[in-house]
Amino acid sequence: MPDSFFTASPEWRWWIVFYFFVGGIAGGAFAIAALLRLFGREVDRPLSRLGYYIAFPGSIISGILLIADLKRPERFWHMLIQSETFAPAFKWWSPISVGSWGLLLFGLFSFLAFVGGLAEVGILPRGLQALVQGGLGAVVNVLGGISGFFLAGYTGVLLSTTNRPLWSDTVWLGLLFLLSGFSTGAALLILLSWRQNLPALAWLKELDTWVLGLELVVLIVLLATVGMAVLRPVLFNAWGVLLVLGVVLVGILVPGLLHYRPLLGRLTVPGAALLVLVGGFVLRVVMLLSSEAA
Amino acid sequence: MGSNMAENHPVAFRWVAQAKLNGTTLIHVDPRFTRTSAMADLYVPMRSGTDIAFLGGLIRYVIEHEKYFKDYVVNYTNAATIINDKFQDTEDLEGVFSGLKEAPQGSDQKYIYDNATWQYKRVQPWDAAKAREEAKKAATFAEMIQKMVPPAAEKDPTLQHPRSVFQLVRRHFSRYTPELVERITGCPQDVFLKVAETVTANSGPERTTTFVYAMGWTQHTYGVQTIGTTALLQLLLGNMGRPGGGILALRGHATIQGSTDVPTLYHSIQGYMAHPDARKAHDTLTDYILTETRPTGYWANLPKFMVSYLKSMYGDAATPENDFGYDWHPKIAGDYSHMPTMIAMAKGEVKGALIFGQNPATSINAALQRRALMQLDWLVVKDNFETETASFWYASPEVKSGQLKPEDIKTEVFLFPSAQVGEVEGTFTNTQRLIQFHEKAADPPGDCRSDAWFTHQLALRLKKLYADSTLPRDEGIKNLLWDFDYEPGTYPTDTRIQGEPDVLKIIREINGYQTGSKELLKSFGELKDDGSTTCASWIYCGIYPEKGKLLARSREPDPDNKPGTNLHWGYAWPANRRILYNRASADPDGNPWSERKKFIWWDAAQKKWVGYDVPDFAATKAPDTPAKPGATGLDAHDGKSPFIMMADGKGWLFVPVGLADGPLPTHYEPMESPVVNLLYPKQQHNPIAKYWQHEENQLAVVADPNFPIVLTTYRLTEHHLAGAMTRWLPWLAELQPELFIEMSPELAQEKGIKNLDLVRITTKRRSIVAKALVTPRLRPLMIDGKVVHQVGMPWHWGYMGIVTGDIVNDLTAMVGDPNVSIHESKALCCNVERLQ
Amino acid sequence: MAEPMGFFTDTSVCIGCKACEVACKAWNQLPARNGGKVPLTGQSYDNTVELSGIQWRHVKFIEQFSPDRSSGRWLMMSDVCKHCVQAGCLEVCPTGAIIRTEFDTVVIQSDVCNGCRACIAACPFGVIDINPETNTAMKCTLCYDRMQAGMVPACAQACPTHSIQFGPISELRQHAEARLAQLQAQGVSQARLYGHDESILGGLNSFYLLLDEPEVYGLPSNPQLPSRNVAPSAGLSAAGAVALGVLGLVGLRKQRMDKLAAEAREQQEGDGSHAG
Amino acid sequence: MAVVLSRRRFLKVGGAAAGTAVGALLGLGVDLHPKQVRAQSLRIQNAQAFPSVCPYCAVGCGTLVHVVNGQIVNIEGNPKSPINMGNLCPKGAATYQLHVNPNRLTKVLHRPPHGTQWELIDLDTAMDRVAELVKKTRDETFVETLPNGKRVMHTTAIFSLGGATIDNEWNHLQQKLMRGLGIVRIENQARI
Repeated sequence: MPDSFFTASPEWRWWIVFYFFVGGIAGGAFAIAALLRLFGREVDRPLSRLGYYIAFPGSIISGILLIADLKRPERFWHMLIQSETFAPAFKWWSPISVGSWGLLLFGLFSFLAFVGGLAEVGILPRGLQALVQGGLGAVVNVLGGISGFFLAGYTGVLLSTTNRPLWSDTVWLGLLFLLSGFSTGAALLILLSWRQNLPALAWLKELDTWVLGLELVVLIVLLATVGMAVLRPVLFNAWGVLLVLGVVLVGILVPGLLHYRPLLGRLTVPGAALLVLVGGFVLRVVMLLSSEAA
Repeated sequence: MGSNMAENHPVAFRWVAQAKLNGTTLIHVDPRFTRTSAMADLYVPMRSGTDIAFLGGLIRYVIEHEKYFKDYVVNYTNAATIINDKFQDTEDLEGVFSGLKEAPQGSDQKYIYDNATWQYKRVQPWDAAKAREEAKKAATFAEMIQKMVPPAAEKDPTLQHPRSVFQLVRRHFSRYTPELVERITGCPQDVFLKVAETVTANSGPERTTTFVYAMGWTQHTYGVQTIGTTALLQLLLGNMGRPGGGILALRGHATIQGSTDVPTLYHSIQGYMAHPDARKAHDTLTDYILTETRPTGYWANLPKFMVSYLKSMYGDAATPENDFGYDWHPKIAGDYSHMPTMIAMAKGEVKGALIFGQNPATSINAALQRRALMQLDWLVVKDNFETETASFWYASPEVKSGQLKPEDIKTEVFLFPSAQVGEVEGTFTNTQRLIQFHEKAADPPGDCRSDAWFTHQLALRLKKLYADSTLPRDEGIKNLLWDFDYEPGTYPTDTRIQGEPDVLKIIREINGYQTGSKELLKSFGELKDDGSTTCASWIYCGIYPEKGKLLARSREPDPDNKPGTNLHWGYAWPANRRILYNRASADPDGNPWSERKKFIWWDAAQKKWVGYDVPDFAATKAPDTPAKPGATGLDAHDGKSPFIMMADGKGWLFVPVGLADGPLPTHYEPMESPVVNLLYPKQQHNPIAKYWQHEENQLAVVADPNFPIVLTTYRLTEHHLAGAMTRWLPWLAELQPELFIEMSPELAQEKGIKNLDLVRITTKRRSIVAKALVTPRLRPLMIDGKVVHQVGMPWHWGYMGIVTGDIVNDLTAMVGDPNVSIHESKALCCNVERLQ
Repeated sequence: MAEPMGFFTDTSVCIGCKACEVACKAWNQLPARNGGKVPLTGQSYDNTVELSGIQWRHVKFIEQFSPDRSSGRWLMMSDVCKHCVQAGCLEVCPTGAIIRTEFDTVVIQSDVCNGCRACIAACPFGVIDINPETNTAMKCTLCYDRMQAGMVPACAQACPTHSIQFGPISELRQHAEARLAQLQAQGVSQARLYGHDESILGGLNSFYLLLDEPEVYGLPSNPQLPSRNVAPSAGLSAAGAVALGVLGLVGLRKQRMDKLAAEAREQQEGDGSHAG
Repeated sequence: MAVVLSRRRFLKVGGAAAGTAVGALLGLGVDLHPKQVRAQSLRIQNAQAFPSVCPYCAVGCGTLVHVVNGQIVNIEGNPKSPINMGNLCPKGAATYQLHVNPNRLTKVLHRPPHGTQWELIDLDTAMDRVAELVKKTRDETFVETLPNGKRVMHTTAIFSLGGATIDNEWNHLQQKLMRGLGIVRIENQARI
């Protein structure tokens, strides 16, 4: 029996599934927004603002989900500050520790961007536009974008930094989650903006299709690196079926097909985006729960 | 053998484990592969209940291969003694000894033995009855005993005389060949021979072998004889009275030894004296003493023990003129042991019961015992938790199933909560006769009281109720000495509990004191038969030699556990001796048999016995001391007779008196058996086994096709007995939460049973349900060419507690060993089927 | 700094009595699972199933018999936290609740732990779990409190057969090697030590003498630290992030180029019309 | 100390595991070096220890009962006892729970004849009632002589059962009182 089967389950279940899903979307959406903001044009600003609008609430929800999952939620701050000495608590080789700081930073930058975005459309004082524009805006976008990528990807690294079946038997999970976060972030942006026919939509669709392709490749590589001894007990069951149907078929192949063949007519674009979101969610479900069940 | 030591006495097993690390070979003979077997160098499977056949095979091996310890056998056993010409062996009478006769009407036995033909052949004829008449005329007890001394027994030290014990034993066991052992027990011959070789190679001057047993040997209709077989074997091998030798009984309760010594048992009074009995010549104190005293050997002192006991009962009212109150003392007139008492109770003959820390509602043929409890007018239960016995009237299966209604049960029930060991001070006697004092650490909660409190308070009330009686029948209780209250001003102040008796006063009475001065006695050697000493239990005398010095409270272990006898930790009766008959650890001349096995030896310079233990011998009696012809007591023995309690000072291979069912052990089948007795086809069972007739107590016939499987019951490490002390404890409940039945994969397959399936187990009495635990640790055995399956069930469950389950004793039968009325729950016949 | 202390569990003398389990619960005041009311597992005599937040010692039972019973063993082993010299739990714990003590043991401070459960997933032996009463991760402390008072841990004190031995690691290693040699001399060729040297996680401060492969006892043959995956996993992710950024930029650039081209075409056309 | 250092040093060269070591050096705030955290408070720090004996089987293991403010806080094996040297079996190790257990009875319960449930009864009242019942049954069933003329002075209508888990002192009182009253059905677990 592979060594990873002698371990105990941390019971990371639905709170974490949702957190990984939401965190991936929020991080991916901000990363896209930052790319657009930094390298796009002025016409792309609405789409990047939408990214900010997704990212900040996403970070808040992520924090809430993460805290809710703690067995002692009132001690969530122990992640950041040592309860005895009140010195900062940081271990760069502990993904949870790093992730906590990453989420905090992402929350900060996405908040700034969120405020900046609201200022751009006049809901908040115009002066705050500087948060997303110009030099300061660049800083916010660069740092926020990096933390967004981080948030989307570290969750997979976190799972790999264990001794659990599947998770620790591969090093590709971080990349897979990063791609999935990016694609679901893109999908949500598409879903929320397709009626507006924004100029960057085509880019976004194209990008999403590419990422989906990459995701499929990475998933296959991941499964190959895991090996049969682990796959058999973990995925040669209903979870495996769900992975193939829910992630590969519904989440990757069908949206990919829709990208080239508008089979759903007017609803092809949102339909494909919705399927990508479903696939991204199912990916988290399968990757977490199949291991927990093993 | 007969013990699952690692499971039931794990901490005693610590020493076995240590011995193993030092190279000792451990053999486990058992029907089941248990946690003890797992530790053994050799596991030996056998059919439950065939221990005598196995041990008899070893005896034959030892004799035929001349592996016996000749010096020891000739000098220390009765091997050389010549037996009466009229004695006939089972080999002559197809399975019974001479002297078998029909039991009186209404008895629980079909037959009984008259042991007249089993006696030693005397050098001259002796008329015991006439001697007794002469003795009655004596002025003192000492003179009386003197007149009862019989002539010496005939002997042949060459052991060649055909009527010598040695030759009788040899002939008796001559058919217990390895082939027969295999046919009867199912143990393969090669395995048996490996045991025989190991045991014999490991016995002699340099080495000793010990046998450890528990209920696996005793709970049979020939339990006493099983232990007797081992005694015979160990005497032949020279393993008695020596360090690392002996036969170790692993007893099951904290003070089961103490409650046998200080007997809450019907058949004996203090210090292993027989209870006065209307069926014996016990009419007067003189009769009692004449009947019970062995004139030679240490038991010659019985008059002193008895008179001192009567003084402890009746105090100043006990005088030489009134036979020290002997007439007030009750006499028994039948078997009042547990099982017949419950039968009598079921018949309505017992009206009230006081039950302390025991649980008959889950005991042998439990449904019958519960039915008996319902016939009581009143029942008092005292326990820590609500037991099955306390709650039978609403929680038993009979009531739960609607068969009976609480309204129809007349019994008035009291349930008194008990204090626990940490809340009481007192002594326990452990399985090695070691008496240890435990301190009171805290008050018990609520109305919880010590059991001593209860009995003391009950006694005070009853004394008061009878104070004014003038009836002769009430003299006993009126004169009963009851002086256990604390002296004024000495009652402990750090407790809220009032009315406890003074434990030290109780121990004072057990230990004994000079009647006049109340000065504590230092040893039983000080006892007198004239009433000048008061002592409840002669064997405990010396435990409290002076005020402030209770030896049970000694807590000074040997430094580095050397020599390891730990004489200053607790107190072992008698006289703090740790190994009984330890004179046998030295050779006839008093020197150690070997340096390695040195224990007690004669120090010629000091002219006394010395060593690592208290010598169990007259302290200054030299090895070359000759026996005094015609003398009483120990003077009748020479300096080479280690077995001082025996009349001839020898270890008995052949037992002329004391056993009801024969002078030699013989293989019989259990009362329920799937096979016929291959040794004596005409005598299936112990001919004088006890059986209590009741419609709910039927037995399966021999080889009953309806009950083809051997069932044995047992205990687990994680629980205690019927579970009253463990199934209420979450920490223990979770370790073994449910009743199960262990069976081999072969049987399971045959019956279509899978692991954890619910299984119905049926005996001739009743059926119960348990979960199947299918395990290769059980195996089918080949018995005389036929496959016999065995199953096992732990009997810890009942209907009260955190974890509950069916009562395994609902399956067992009330049959008994003729010597001690123990039941037979280690070998029954049953059937199992998957519950649909 | 005190000397490193630990357990040596000699499974060859374990009688499976579970005294260690109860002594541990009694000393540490740990509850029984579901108040003691649990189902029979049917797995030999094991009904406590696993180490957990309330089960810091667990005795395993392994029945090995040939079909004809010509050979057979019933192996027993009291499992416990290994107090690894390189401890995965200690690595991943984000709060600093898990510490290494002056005895070189690994202890979870219950008042610091916030129940994130990273340590549970990180432990290669499945030792740690949440204690439902405190809702924090818990495991054997090697009786840190008793050790500080110079006492023997509760389980080792209770163990009747010296299967659980407690002491300085250096002494325990000597005992273990002597015992191994004794067993091998007796022909128990399968006997082996597990975790006594630095090959497993730098050494286990609670190590074992086993009579069979580690897997037979539910122990990983090659336990590893979770951190082994951090660098490659993070590296791949970072590369992925860069790749995504590039991909996005390429797309944007392409889009811009397309746009520019279209505009140029438009302009050209416009110019043309204007010109025309 | 030397041993510790060598073990630590191994950490640093531990190849794949170097993360831990490097982390220990670079980790902010979180110190991975061996350290003494505040002393975990010992439950029996201020307890009084009473030598006792295990109440289960007959091996007679020595125990220590720890008491703080009159309350039992812990029971464990007595390392001084030459019988068990501090060892216990699971039952012995659970003795604490035999004493401190919510399932334990603390009140006298009484079930009248034909009653359907337990009723509470005062301890003294219960004792008085039991004494009356014993006297009544004894007096009604007492036999001085058998039909064959043998004097027996007993009653066989009352059964006293138990004792093997109860102190020798109780056994003495019980058998003495019973025999004093002429009650001859006296038994305990030693029989069966």
